[in-house]
Amino acid sequence: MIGAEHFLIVSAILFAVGVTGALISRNLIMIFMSVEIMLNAANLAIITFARMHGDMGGHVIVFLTLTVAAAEAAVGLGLIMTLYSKRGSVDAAKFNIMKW
Amino acid sequence: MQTVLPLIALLPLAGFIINILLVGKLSKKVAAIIGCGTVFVAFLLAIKVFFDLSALPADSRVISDTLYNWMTVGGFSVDFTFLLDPLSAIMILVVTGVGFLIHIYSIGYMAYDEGFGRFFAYLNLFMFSMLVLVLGSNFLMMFVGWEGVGLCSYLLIGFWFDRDSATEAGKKAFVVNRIGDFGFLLGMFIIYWNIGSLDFQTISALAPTTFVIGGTVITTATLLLFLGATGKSAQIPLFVWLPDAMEGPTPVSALIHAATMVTAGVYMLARTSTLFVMAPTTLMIVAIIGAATALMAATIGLFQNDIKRVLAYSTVSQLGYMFMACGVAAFGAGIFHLMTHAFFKALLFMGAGSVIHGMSDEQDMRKMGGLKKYMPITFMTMLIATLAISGLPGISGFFSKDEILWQTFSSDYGHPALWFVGMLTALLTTFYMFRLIFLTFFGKERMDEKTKAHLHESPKSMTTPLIVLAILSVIGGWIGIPKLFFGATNYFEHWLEPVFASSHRVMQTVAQQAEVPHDTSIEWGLMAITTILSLGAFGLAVRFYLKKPESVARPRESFSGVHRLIYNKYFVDEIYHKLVIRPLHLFSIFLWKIVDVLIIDGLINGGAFLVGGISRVVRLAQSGRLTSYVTVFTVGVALVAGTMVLLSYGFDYPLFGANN
Amino acid sequence: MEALDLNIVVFYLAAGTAIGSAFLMVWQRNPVASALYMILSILSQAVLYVLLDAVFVGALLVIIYAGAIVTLFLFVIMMLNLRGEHFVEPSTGSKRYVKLLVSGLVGAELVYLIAQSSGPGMALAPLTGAMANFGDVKPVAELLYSKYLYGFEITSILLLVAIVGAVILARRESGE
Amino acid sequence: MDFSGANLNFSLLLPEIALAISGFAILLFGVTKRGKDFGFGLGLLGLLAALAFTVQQWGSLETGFFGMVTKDGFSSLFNLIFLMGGVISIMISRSYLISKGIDKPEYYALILFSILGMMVMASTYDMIIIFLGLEIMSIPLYVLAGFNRKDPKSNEAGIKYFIMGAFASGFLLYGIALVYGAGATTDLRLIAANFHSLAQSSPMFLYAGAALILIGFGFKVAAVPFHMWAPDVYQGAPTPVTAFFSVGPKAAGFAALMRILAFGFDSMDEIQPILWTLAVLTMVVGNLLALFQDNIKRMLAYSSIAHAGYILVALTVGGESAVASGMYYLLGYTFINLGAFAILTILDTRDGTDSRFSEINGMAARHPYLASLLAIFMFSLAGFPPTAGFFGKLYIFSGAVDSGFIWLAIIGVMTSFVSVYYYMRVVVYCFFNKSDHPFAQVSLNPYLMVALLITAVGAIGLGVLPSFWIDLSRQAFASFL
Amino acid sequence: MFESQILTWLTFLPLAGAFALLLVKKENVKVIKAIAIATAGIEMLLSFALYASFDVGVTRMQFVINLPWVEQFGINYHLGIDGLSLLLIVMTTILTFLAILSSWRSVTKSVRGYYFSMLFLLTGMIGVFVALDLFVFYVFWEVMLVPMYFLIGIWGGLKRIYASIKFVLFTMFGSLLMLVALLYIYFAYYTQTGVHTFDLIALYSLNLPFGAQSWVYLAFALAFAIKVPIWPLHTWLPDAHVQAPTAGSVILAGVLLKMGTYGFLRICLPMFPEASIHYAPLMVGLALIGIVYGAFVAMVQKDIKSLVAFSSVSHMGFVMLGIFALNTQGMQGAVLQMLNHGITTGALFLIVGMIYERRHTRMISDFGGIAKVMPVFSAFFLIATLSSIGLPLTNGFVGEFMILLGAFKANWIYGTIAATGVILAAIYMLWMFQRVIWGKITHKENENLKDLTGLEKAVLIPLVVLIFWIGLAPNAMFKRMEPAVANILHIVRQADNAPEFFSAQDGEEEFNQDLANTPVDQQLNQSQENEHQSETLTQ
Repeated sequence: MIGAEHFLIVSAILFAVGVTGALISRNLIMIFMSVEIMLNAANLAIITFARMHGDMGGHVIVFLTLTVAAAEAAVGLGLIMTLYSKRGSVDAAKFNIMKW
Repeated sequence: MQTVLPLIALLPLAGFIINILLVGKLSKKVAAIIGCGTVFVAFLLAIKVFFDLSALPADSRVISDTLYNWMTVGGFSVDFTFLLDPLSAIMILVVTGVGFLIHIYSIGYMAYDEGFGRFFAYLNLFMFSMLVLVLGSNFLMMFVGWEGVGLCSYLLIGFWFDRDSATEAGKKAFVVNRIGDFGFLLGMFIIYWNIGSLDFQTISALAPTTFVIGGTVITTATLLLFLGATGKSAQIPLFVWLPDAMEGPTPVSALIHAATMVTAGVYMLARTSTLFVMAPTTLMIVAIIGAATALMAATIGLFQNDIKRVLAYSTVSQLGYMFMACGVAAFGAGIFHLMTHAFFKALLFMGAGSVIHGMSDEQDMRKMGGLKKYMPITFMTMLIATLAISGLPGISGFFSKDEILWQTFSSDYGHPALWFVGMLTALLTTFYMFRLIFLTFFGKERMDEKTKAHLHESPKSMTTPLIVLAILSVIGGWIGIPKLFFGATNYFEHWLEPVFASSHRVMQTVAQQAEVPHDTSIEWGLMAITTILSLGAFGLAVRFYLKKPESVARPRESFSGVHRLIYNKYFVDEIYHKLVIRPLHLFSIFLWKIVDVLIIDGLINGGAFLVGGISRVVRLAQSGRLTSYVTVFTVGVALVAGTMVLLSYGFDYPLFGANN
Repeated sequence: MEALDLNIVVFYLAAGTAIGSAFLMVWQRNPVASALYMILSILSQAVLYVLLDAVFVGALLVIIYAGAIVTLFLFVIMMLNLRGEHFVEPSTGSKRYVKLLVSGLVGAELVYLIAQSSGPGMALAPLTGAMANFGDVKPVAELLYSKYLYGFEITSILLLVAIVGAVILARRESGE
Repeated sequence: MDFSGANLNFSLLLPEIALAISGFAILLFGVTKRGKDFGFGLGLLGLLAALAFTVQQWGSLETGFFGMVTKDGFSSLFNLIFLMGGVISIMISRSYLISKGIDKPEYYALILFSILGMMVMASTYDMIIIFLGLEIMSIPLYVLAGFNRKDPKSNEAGIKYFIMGAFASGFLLYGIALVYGAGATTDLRLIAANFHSLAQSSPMFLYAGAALILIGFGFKVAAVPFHMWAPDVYQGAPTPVTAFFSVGPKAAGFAALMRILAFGFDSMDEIQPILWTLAVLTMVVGNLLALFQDNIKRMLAYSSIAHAGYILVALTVGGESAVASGMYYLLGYTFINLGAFAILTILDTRDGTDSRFSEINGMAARHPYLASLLAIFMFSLAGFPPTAGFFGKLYIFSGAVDSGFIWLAIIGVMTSFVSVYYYMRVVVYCFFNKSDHPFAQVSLNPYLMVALLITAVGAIGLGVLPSFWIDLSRQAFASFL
Repeated sequence: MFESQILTWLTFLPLAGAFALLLVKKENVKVIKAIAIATAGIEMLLSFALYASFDVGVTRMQFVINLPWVEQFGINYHLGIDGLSLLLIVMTTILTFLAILSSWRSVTKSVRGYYFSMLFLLTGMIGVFVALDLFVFYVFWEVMLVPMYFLIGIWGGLKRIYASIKFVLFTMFGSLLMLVALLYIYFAYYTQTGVHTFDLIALYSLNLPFGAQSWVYLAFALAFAIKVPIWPLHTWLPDAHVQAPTAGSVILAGVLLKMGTYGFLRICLPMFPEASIHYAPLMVGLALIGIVYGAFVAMVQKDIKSLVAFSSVSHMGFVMLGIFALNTQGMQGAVLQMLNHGITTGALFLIVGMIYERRHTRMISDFGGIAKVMPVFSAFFLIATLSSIGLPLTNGFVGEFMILLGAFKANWIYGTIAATGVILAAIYMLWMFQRVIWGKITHKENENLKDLTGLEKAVLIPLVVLIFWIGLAPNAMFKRMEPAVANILHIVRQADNAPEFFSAQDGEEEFNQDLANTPVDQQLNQSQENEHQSETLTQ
């Protein structure tokens, strides 16, 4: 029998994978994609809870967060592009003019 | 102020204020008139109050006069009160009298000094302080004078402030005196907290009932007071400043370091005799210290070549005599000697000053000789003084010294050993004093030609005081002629009786047996022994320094070790330097460089450095690299979530918690 | 029971694909491949959404994520021409293990905390009666325009802001 | 559809609407050639209008839009803080933007929308709305941080802030999801009301959710160890943006944290030790890192981290005076920090500047009043009486002591002791050191002067006459109970 | 009107003057100086008026003004003075006036800022002495740091930055802990009485258990001890003194150090009597170390200013000793010595400043033979030196004597150790004096030094007058401070559950005498309450 916890664990693992990606990647785009995976994981959790509680509010929430993800993607990619046009790289480790 | 008593002290103060404020603006003449005039008026007033006092019945001879309440704190209250009793009456006469003479003398002596006005200002300030010291009715006022004279001594020793040796000597005098004052202060505290008053009369009245005779408290208190006295009166172990003090102008040596200030210790002991007689141990120590000082200083005096230094050690020695007297509870005898000593020692110093004046500031006796024909008055007066100090029968010194020697032998607190030391000192005194006379006034003229050409008798302003003092040195002792002679009353002792009444009562309670009748034969015998032996010492001096000056070398060589020891003043200064001053200096540097800078500041700066170091290390995490930022963030997440996991188990969070 | 069993199979398949492709996405050097794996993962997640009776939102997920967001990513990747020499190596060496450890720890903690909560309350009750149309467009839309009206409205501002931002960032100025 | 209890009272949203309209207007006018110059004026106008509406709303307690919007004393006070921050930020922006050649009308629009997001965050009890507000606030900020596209530092700041922000958003959303899972609601009022039964049925979701939400907002307020972005972003962003960063998002983050932790999760004891630790870490690390900075902006970034620590102290303590003190502190901090940044902005309009300490060497000789103001702000940040900084700290620590968190208070004062050093350094450079080269003249326009005046009066006034503001903070707290 | 307003005027007049300076152009140096001097002068006259209208022999606070400030916290603008504050206020205004006067020529750099700082500082100092609300006290306590920081940092010597930061950090360290302690007692009082108040007098009645009292006491004591400074917290002092400009040193030594001891008297002792008694041996021990240590270190200093600075450590040790002798003599002596130290050390710093202006060095070895070229200067120097040594008939003696007397009563060992300080003081002061003033002129630069100008004499003469006035007639001071001291002692003794601490000699007799002289704190509290009531009625 598949319970909510199964879905939740899937979402938690997915979240952790996202975190892992954000940690080990150095490519800004991939870091960002990993973050998107984290958001996805959260959405999955919300959907699971919605189903669990029989509350459709969760679906609306996911609807809204998808918008947020899209908005973030637009701005984020804009930033990445600007940076790339200036520095010619998307290597996160290279951007350390400012430190300490 | 109901009487003129305070004026005696305040007049010189007024003189000081005028002279110091207008220093450099007044002509020397005016400055001298102000300086001497105020003291002279004070002297006249002193005579007046003396007669006022003597007009009173013997057992109520006390005049006191309160200026105002100085300070009141809680139960502690001290007035500026002047107290005239037979003891202070004698003292003010001596102080103002001798002081006035020295003021006059200074006019001549300092005539060409550019600090003339300043000199008289200081002298007047000294007179004021000394008079406050002797007239003060309580410990605190005495202390005011006590420190005041110390200050004046400091200023006057260092009067020629461009001489390093002079300023050094002044500072030394002050500091050494301060050590004594430390004792004085503590003694005062003990007495105050036990009796509840610092007033001499109250103390005398209450002490016998407050303290246990021979008890620790009173012994400590009197020992501390005596420490004060050793400082001021240059006794072992604090005598070292006095010889150096000779760097000051000679009138200063005469006034402060011979006649008046240095005797303050003796005066204090006499003033507080009631306390001292209650502490037999202290008395014994006083006597021993006095005797030891007398002997030691006399031996040093034997080989000094500086004319003033000889006199300085002589002063130390004579002061030792006075303490010896006090130590055997013969306070009257001590005061008597104080008075006669004031006359002849002042005279000796002024004579020496006159010699130095004539010798163009030369003080080394080895470069003098044959002066008697150039300065006859100086010679005559100094000879009289020398005879007085040597105890030529019939002259003042004889009576006072004999009185002391007799008391050391016969008093309840006395001991033949003390007498013996006293006698030995007397012989040495005779020897070195005549050595001084012979070296200075007789024999070959050893000075250089230039000096010789300038040799002259001092001006009248200097010789007149010499003559007056010479007369006093002769007759000054007659008021205290012992009963032995002519069966007359000892006026001096009689006069002082009311002052020592309280201490006598205490002594009577202590005395085991009834008073032994005066054994005149022993007294005669001792007197004879001293006189004869003194004559022998005189003879020796004649042989070594008049007849065969070259023969001195032989005994000097045979006792070369001893001679070196004595010649170098027993190396006391060096020992103090090595054992006290140097270690203290090093200790100070240790405290500053090691404790202060290295340890305390080091700890503080180290703390700051540590914080800074942590800061520098932590900063490295802020590498500017996004990846590591994300990692740190995630570590934080792991920790927070981990804490949550732990907390969900009811884990007790270690650091967290309220204090109450 | 039969259908239920199928659900289990579908669940494990979808979950496995979602997680696996996410893993593969993370592990790529090539961002294009990465983006493709991401699409796969999202599609699998959409399957999970359907299993959870969130049909409408599942569809939205595919449209918005796979259709818009990842496309945008691909678009940017292409535009930046991130190929070959422009590949960025992920962290290597001990750093990588530390990072894996940390992220693994976070995952483990989350899984632990969720697993703690498993119990009868977690069961997915069958949808019957009033709940029969759970996850359909209409009820979701009704909620969106009533209870979440405010949220919906401000989302529009959010999008506007994003557009403005993107325009500002991407706009080429004279002289640049 | 059931619209009962909807209360679609748009007057509730007047401040937000004012901002939105003026934001749109700026964008619209911005398209035209002549309209470009209206950006600043329209922005100011919109903010002042919003301010006026906020003041007009003051004292009301009304909920609308299906319970999604709540205007109460709390939201009003925070709106005041945001709007004040906005007004001052744009007042100090103008000359800077012109001098850097980035005076574009969108700048003002973004600031306005960002503030709109903050206001949304502060005026709701619903976590989803808070999340949306957060994003509305953040997305303009990402852009603003990278607004000076010519400056590589600005680019970096933008990307760093964005990546980290999105990362943190992930945690926040997951946290919200978990809390939603516990009670099938994101409404904090419901959560608070049913907290005990929820904690009974699914404690772990609540715990983990709260922890993740704390992390999410911890990022926004730059609490250690989620602070790493702050120094780089502060340094890289254009100076007036940094000024805005240091007050707006921080205040908004705390507004949300207060709503969530001090209201929704008020009954949850488990969060307290975590907050305690975060507070201590934040105070200690923030102050330590600031010690040897040679860049003033960076130093102020660390200092703002440290100040977040003090407010976290208030949050740890919880309860009335603590939350009120946190609000009071934020209010004061807004004035002080904006004041400091205003001066920094003025200095940065000079050519070739990089906010290094050495650049203010001997400033006092050339600009005594400006230097004195800077000193006042520094002393205020350091917590010298009688300034807002002092009273805020006093208020917070008194709450801590009152609740028995004496150690927290002691750590707090000791860290602020450390902070004295680096704040004093500013004074040292400005007053005690001599300038190596002639100190370039800076020009002041009236807006800057007004901004300086407001901030200075605020920085001192809040310390000298705090009563009124204390009352406001207390009422604000009282209103959300 | 006068009664209730004068303290406000006194406190804020300098601030008003400071802001008036800002209205003047900074190039207009003469006007700036004139305004500063006028303000300080009026301030001084005001304080004289205060002195004249002070009711001698009354325990209650006088010239009280009590208005609500931050009502939510029970913070009141509560000012008032007793004899203790009165004397310190008068000293402060005089010293500040003279310090400002002395800066006439010596300060040329940022003149306006300088006088602004001085006047600002004056407000802070007066505020500390008049505050009767703990919060107000704390505010002024901290405010004062700021202008002092600038004074050292801008107008100081070569190492001024290090010194100024060290000064601020040291002081802050203590006062921040004090802040926590202050909050603690505030809430403790609330728990006991249900009243939120920072009112000092009310807080006197706070009854903390010993444990709590102990740490709160230590927190306060640390703050005050740093300010005093007590060994080993003194190391900021030499740095600050040496680096500060003349006027800064004068104020620092003259007034700021007194705030520490004032804090002990005003707050520590009456508020935490048990802890005060319990820790008295500790405080006395540190004070004694300070006395001896300061003197020793002073002895080997090469810089005149740092010598005087270390002598301050020693002298302030005396003050602490007197306070913690916990008897009438000691405490009154301590209070007097606070004034004395202000006057004497102030004079010494002024003197050092005057010679520094001429020679731009303060190294002892750079001088020698000054007496020859500057006789008047030397005379003033001598008087100040003697006063510092504690020569009878100068102020220093009376204070030191009383302290030693009191300390000796508390424990003879205290008195004995402290009395060695008297010897050491003579050594280091006279040695310095000898090397600077006396001897031959060894440096050419010193041959043509000019003697004091009229202005410089005018600055020093008032201090010399004070030196002798207090030395000759200290009762004027004693009788003003007596009720205040008696009150503090009364509170301490009431709390004393270890009667053996006070020696048997210190029986009830003297205590009753204290009581008879002064209506003590019950009346005090009553009168406070009455005033409070009447105020609330009128409002």
